[in-house]
Amino acid sequence: MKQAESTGTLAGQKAFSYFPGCSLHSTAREYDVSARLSCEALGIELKELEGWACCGASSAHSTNELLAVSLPARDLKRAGEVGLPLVAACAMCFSRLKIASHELQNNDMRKLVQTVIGQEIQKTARVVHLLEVVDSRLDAIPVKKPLTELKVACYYGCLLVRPREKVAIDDAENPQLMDRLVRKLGAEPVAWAFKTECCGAGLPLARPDIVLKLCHRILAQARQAGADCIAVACPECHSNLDTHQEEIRARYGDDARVPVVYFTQLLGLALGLSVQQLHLDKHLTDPVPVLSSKGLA
Amino acid sequence: MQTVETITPLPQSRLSGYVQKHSGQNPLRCYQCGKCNAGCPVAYAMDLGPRQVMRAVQLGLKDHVLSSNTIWVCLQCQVCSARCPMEIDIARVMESLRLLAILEGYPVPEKDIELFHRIFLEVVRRHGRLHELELGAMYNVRSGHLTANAGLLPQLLSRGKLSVLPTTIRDARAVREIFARAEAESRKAPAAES
Amino acid sequence: MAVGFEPRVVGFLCNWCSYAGADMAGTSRMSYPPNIRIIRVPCSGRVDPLFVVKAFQMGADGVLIAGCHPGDCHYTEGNYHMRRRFALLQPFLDYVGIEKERFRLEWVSASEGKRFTQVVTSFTEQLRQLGPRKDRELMAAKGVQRAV
Amino acid sequence: MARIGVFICHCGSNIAGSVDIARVLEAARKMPQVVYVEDNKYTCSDPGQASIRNAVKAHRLNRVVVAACSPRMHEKTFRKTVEQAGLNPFLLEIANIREQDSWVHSDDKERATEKAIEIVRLAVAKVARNYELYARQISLTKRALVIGGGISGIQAALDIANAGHEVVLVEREPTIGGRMAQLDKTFPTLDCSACILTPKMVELAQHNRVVLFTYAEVQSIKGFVGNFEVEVRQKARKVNHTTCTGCGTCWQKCPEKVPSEFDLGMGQRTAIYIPFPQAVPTKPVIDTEHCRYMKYQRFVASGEEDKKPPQCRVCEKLCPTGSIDWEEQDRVFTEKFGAIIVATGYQTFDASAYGEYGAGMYPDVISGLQLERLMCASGPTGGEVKRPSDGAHPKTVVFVSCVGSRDEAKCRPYCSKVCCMYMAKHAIMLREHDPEVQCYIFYIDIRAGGKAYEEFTRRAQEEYGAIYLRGRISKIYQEGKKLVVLGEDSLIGRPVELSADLVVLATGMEPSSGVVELAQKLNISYDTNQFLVEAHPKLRPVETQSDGIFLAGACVGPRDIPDSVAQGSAAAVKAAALFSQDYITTDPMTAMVDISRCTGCLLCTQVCPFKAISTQALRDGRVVASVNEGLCKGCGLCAAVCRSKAIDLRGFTNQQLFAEVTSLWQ
Repeated sequence: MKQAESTGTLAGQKAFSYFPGCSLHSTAREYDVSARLSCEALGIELKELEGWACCGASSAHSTNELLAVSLPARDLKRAGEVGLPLVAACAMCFSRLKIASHELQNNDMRKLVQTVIGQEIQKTARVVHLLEVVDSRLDAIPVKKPLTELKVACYYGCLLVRPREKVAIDDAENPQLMDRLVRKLGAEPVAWAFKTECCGAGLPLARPDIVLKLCHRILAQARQAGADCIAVACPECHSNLDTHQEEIRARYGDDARVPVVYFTQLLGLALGLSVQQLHLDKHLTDPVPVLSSKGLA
Repeated sequence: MQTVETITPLPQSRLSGYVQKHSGQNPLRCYQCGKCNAGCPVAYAMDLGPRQVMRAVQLGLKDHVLSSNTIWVCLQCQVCSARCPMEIDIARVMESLRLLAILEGYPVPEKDIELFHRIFLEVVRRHGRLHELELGAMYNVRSGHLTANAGLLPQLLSRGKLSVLPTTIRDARAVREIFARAEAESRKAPAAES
Repeated sequence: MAVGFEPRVVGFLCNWCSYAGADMAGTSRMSYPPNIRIIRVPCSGRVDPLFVVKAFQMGADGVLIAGCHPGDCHYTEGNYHMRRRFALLQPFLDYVGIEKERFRLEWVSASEGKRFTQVVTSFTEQLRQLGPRKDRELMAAKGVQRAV
Repeated sequence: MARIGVFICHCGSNIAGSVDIARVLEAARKMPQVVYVEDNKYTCSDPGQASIRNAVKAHRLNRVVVAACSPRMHEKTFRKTVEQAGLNPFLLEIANIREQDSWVHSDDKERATEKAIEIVRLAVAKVARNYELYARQISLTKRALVIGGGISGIQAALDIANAGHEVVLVEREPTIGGRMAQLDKTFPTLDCSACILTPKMVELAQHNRVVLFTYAEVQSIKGFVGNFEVEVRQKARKVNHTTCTGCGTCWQKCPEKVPSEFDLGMGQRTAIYIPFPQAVPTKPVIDTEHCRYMKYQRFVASGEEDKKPPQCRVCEKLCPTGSIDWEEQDRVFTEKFGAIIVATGYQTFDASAYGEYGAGMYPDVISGLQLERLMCASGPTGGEVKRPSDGAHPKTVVFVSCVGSRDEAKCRPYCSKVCCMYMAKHAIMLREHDPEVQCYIFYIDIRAGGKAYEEFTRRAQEEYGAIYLRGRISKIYQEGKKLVVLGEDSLIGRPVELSADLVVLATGMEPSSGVVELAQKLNISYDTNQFLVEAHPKLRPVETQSDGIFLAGACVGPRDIPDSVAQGSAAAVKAAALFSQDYITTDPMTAMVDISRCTGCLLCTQVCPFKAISTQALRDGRVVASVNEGLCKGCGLCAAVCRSKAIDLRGFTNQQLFAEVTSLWQ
């Protein structure tokens, strides 16, 4: 089995197949919108992969291994036919797609998956994360409005940095990709220790207690590090950290709020796009006041 | 989790054989340093920590492991695997154990988590993609937590973050077939006897 | 299998491990088939492929080379050299009609009298099963006296 | 023409019981070139040996075969016997008809006898092609080189010197003393490390048979046992150590401060410095990288005059003896030695490899060796334990064991052996410094095998209140002025979260940097962890496969002080034993080159494990192989690979071995 785009630098790649993932069409619409606008401004062409289906997320791989490979395999096959590298914005989709393409290297697994999806897989696409694509052209970002004085806690979560061999785009303990970007945009990335601590993943419905506890720790650490906001690259992390702040305040008795934004929104802001264009006014924990105080909104 | 009064260690058990075969990880490499437990963000909520799961696998205590809530609470955040000094992919072991528990029909101690996964996949099977409103509503009804996260609903709807109607992809039937065949094939998978 | 066939076996044993291992089998009064003729060499790595070929030419039904276990070589790496040489020589012999089962490389340490006994016994037994060398019979039929 | 005598031993009934001696005698008599046969009840007995001597003379024998027990038993005995009879000792072969015949085939006398005849035939075929071999006697230089001036090297050097031989010690740092000099106290006796070490350092420096080269490195090594030629590079100190009195004016006045290597960054030193007050020699070196005048000169040389720093030269101005020598350059000189002792020791693992522990990121996460410096009365804080971030006295101290030990993910699978003990020592010492300190020690297993070691770790817990928690730490992070430590108590089985003022990482041992390059120069082996490899892990623990090169201390593996000292002494005895001879007798069974057949492919040089084969150019310009008999150990690898059969092994020649093979089944 061939991988259509296994080598070649990302920096030279102009067009990508785009895998938004389910969340970016609903709860994380602002991620989708800001990603598309920022990429357009950077001259990156995103062509949404036609007919993509859900990657199965943690529910598939928690309960059925084969399904967890087969669902992304269908998407990988489609992307392979398009012939462009497949860029995912959601860290979960990225992780599942990347692990699936790894598993498909195994002949037995590939045969089994071909039976399940009822199609032969001739070639698949190289899977990359949007953060990697932006990082590949870091020096070429035309910053129009530097995010001066904005202190950002870059939060990477689990799925971009673990497991090391199959997925990781950066160091698992102290990654720097997003920090580099934020610095380039004129903001100050804060040093903090919870960049890759888990937010509770897909448990907000079934075990909200766990999610609240883990998010509380992360938010408290970001605040302590002096961050004005947290930047994320994953809709699940965003949803967990942003939507439950009121409950966290109630449960743990602290009153601070930490806005959580997508890195693409910060990127767009620095590229001169507006708060409204970037849907920065759609978060439950409103980032606009802090952005205004820095003259950025 | 089953309470164990006295244990009968079965070091050469089929359980550790299954784990090795299915996950590619040799549980006998673990020397119980405890770094996994120490770093696990949800160890506090588990009846067995990841270290104890590894130990139980070493000793072949199958019921003990497969009826624990650990394998369901595990977030697959991979911190344990990333930091293990013996380079054991512990998260992968957890996954293997959970799949074995499902396959062998062990009672699930974390019913809500299992229900969530089931509904999630039902929604995806139906539309080819997730529909979050449907997931939330079905979960609340079937779990009995009728008001869970309901307070967030107006805020999410007002911000246009929840679509009322699902998007169904054009060849959703193909996805449904993938589900059917994946389930059929998985049942053929060999289980660990003990 | 030929009735009453007693294979002729040549063993090249390294002085430090395997020759001492063979001595150990004697000291422990173990027993193995008397078919083997032992030639002492300082190191298994001393065994020139030509010695092996010569032994087969002289009518050996099997050749055993025994040396120190990997990592234990008295000369650090002689056994590794032999291992590589063996990997090349065995298929060559097979090619010229000497089945690969007739040529063995084994690791026997100075304390492994028991293991030496097992190796010699199993090798002799295997050669007995294989019977006389087909290549020699073939050559004899064609009137060739000495052949590999 | 060979005249071979065959002597067959009954060994009581050991051989005669299962071998028909008469038949063997009969068969031997008919073997080619055999002119005499006899049998003896016990050939190794005095009458048996006398019988051989008489037969050699009476029958003008020039080759002897003794068919008896294994050559590993009595080859030496019978070599001496034939030598007494006036023959070269190598004109003898043993036919092993006991261990490899009568004892293993006692159930089948017929076939045992047949085999005995064959074994004798092999020996006869071989001995006919034996020729006289002579052991060579090589003179030796009775002078030892010790590489590394830690406690192990110091001990080795002192012991050799006290045995009456000259010693040169080469140390790459500006002082001897090694890691032990950095320690405050030693376990389990809590002796002050400097108090027991510095007298030895001084004794060494003042010993009239010891020459000390500090700030020097071994550059190359040639030769073999008894005759090593070693190039030593003396790094430029920019201070004339002959005239310098070590008064200290320069290092007290030097304005340039840099983090001290000796204090592991816990304190500072000047650009002209001695590493610590009791350094030996107590004479400074100039750190040319940081010295202001040297920087100035570099700017001048680079032409960037406008950016140039001030000239300084304070040391030069104040030196009462005019010992500052800006012109001094590295100097390389060659010395001859008979033996080399490698005692290059260890360095501590760099904990920054653990991102989750934040070493290098959080100032209050330090290593065990850094804590030693903070506790040491002559250290940067005068022995007051102050944490690096704000100088506060830590009250809650957490220890993390196995940092860079027992960790395959960090390529350090081994146990470093000393960390359990030094953590217990630290816990005791910290309490003694300040009774309010509470120590928490996260361990995986307490490894306290050693005299009074287990008792010591018990004391740390029972008398000094150290709390031991079984489990490895997963993460450390800063929260305000505290460090939060996430661990587990695996005995209870619950996560543990502690808020600490200071975290000490018990970093493990790894071989000193540069040891691999040194091992390659010496042609000695190292293992996957880059520790040097002993000739035998149990029976030859301080020898290497290369004669005359010995090992001592932690360069072989994690060691504590008593073991390192014992090994230093052991290596010294090996060297002294070598020097007790007036010449070295080499084994004559070495490789030899027939230069008329050598094609110069030099495959032999590649396979030789001892680098014993070099090249020589002939007068006609051809380059051929040449064997150094001092280095050759007689493995015969070269002979087996030589395509033109130009290189051969004495004692196991191609001719001899072919003769053995062809003699079979005749």
